[in-house]
Amino acid sequence: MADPMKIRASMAGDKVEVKVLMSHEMETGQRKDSKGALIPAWFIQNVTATHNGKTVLSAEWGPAVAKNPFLSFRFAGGKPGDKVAITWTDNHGDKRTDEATIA
Amino acid sequence: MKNITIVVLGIAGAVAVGCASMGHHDEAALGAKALELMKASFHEQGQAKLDRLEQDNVQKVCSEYNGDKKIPRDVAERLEKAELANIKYPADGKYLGDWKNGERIAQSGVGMQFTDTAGAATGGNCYACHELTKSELAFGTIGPSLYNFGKIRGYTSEMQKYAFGKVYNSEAFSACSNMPRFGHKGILSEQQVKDVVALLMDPSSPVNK
Amino acid sequence: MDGSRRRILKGTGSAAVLGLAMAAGLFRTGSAWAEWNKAAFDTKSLADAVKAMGGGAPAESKDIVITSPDIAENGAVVPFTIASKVANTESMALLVEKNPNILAANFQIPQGTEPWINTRVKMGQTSNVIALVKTADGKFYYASKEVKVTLGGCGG
Amino acid sequence: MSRIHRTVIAALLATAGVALAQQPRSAVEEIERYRAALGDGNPAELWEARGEVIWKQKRGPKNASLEQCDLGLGPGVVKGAYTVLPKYFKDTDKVEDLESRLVSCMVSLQGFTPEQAKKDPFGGPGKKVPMDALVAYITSESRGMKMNVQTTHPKEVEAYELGRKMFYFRGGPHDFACATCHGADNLRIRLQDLPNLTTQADAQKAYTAWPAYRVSQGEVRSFQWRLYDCFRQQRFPELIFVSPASIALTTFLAKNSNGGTFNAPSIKR
Repeated sequence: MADPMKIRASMAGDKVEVKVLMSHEMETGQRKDSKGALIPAWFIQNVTATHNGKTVLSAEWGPAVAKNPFLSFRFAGGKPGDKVAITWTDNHGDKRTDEATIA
Repeated sequence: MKNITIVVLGIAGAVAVGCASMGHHDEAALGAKALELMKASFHEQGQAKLDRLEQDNVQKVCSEYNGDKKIPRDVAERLEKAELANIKYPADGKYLGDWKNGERIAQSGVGMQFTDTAGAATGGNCYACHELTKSELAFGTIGPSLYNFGKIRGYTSEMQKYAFGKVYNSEAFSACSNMPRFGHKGILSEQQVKDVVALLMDPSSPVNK
Repeated sequence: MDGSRRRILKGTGSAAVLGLAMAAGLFRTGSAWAEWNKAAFDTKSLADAVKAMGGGAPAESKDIVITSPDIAENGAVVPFTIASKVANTESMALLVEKNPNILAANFQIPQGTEPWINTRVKMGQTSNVIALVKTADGKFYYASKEVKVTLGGCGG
Repeated sequence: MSRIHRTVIAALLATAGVALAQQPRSAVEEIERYRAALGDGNPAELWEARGEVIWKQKRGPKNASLEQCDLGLGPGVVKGAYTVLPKYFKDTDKVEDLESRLVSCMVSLQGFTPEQAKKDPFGGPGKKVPMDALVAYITSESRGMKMNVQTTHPKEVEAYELGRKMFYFRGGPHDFACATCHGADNLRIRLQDLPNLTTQADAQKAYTAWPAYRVSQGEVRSFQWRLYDCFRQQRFPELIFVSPASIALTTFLAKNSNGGTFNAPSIKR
């Protein structure tokens, strides 16, 4: 199973700023191993962020997103103590959801 | 309790004066111990065998003179003379190869690491330490700028020979130089050294533009 | 990050959690979850990418700002912030012109979320980078900047 | 690989053209901006989190956690421990750095054999190892604290002095020593600045920035790895993980950084 994300959610003025680090190889499918064989693509394709159940961001990613991806965004309507949940799905169908409380 | 404190202070005091109080004998003993420790702490991998820890004369002498401890003039002269004697100048008397090859050798840092393929073409990695041409801005500063090397010094055969010797065995001209002995240690072939000399000395080389 | 503020949902692949996520309205529509525009991610040019996203010719806009260093020390990780002041921005994409496939990422920006994204992408070489904005009425706008890629270090 | 990179640098700097030629430091300034932009959101945090879990996890034949491991400030004290390492430990009668101390604790507390504990020193693509994560977690608990390595025990004195000798030891086909690149001020290889590890200011700056997340490798690299890869580039044979020489050299470098504020895991190219 994939490692947990690191999610930081805090108030930035009247908005909530979310910063997420995800643990993922983000293998492009273009690299070769030491024996010259192509390493198959393995990357996060979809990311969804929700605040109190409402989607505040959704993304489609290609393999060009950097390894161990970082993502930051801001949304309105949140307050300290609210929950922000992030879910990613990769091209193998693996999923991971983690949650943070807005500070 | 008091006694213990004094003992500890005694040791700390010895450390504080450390280098200064240590005579040649202490440094030599320490060096021998360090070598023993290193031999137990590395293992051979690929082309890098443990004999790479066996120091030759230059390596031994130059490991001792470091920091503020400058090499005495007589020691330096003896070392330079011995190294000069082992330079093999080209039998055909020609020092200039192809500067374009020389540029490739100057750019490449490949070779001799345990992750490199043994016997594959090696580079000189000149740009890692020297400025050479104006088109390459990613140059290091461990060595002096060699831009306009031939233009400044003159395109004479004596200067060609000097450049060949310097690349072949830098220690023959400047004891304990940081520069590898590319020819003497077999890092570059005679032809490759000639190519690098051409990069420095050929009037059409970008080094001299 | 303060560990106590973070709660980790274990066993996220399980049906129970999936059900929970669905109940929480994580899925906008039945299959929206798995939506991934393969056609767009296969394209090699801005024009083709926009076409695959269902748009016409994009217009250059000064209301889109790309913030990044002009030189990246390593192409494996290049940080970008993209921001849009284009009215009714609905989605924002990041494209790297000289990558094998041009589209790197596309973000849907719902009402209430700032059209502002900070993320990191790979760049195979020095290239133009494009931020592409789609508005609610289906129009496309873009801005671009060049980022140079180096790799320092000892060499060899 | 590196030849391609060289070409890339050459090509881009050539295309960067006249502006760069007139102001060569502007490239360096842009690279500073690049590093600053990566500072917020260091993937090393993922290793730190994983390391904390592994530290508390019951593992090995004795099914025990590492929580009672004495890292130098007493059993179980993680906060600030990295600032006093390497250090002499009575139970092993050795000077140990963080990595070798973790090996000792895996053996004594968890019942692993030394071979098992040392088996996977460094991670790689698709290969996560406990050691990297533990190192990331423990070092992160010294962030913001001052380096304070002591050489009071005779074995600490000896390790420091042997490390100093090794630092100046020239060998291999290229005659390189650590000091070749790290023994004078304001040097660089290509565009990469080289710290002068014989001066306090540079030693502090360099030592307190390891371990680091290397973006070129997508991995957190420990100080043991830093030495391992330096010796590879020195054209030496392969440095053995937590070998006595590696610990002696670390003692020399760590003590030279005393007084510097520890600020790692960091993020580097």
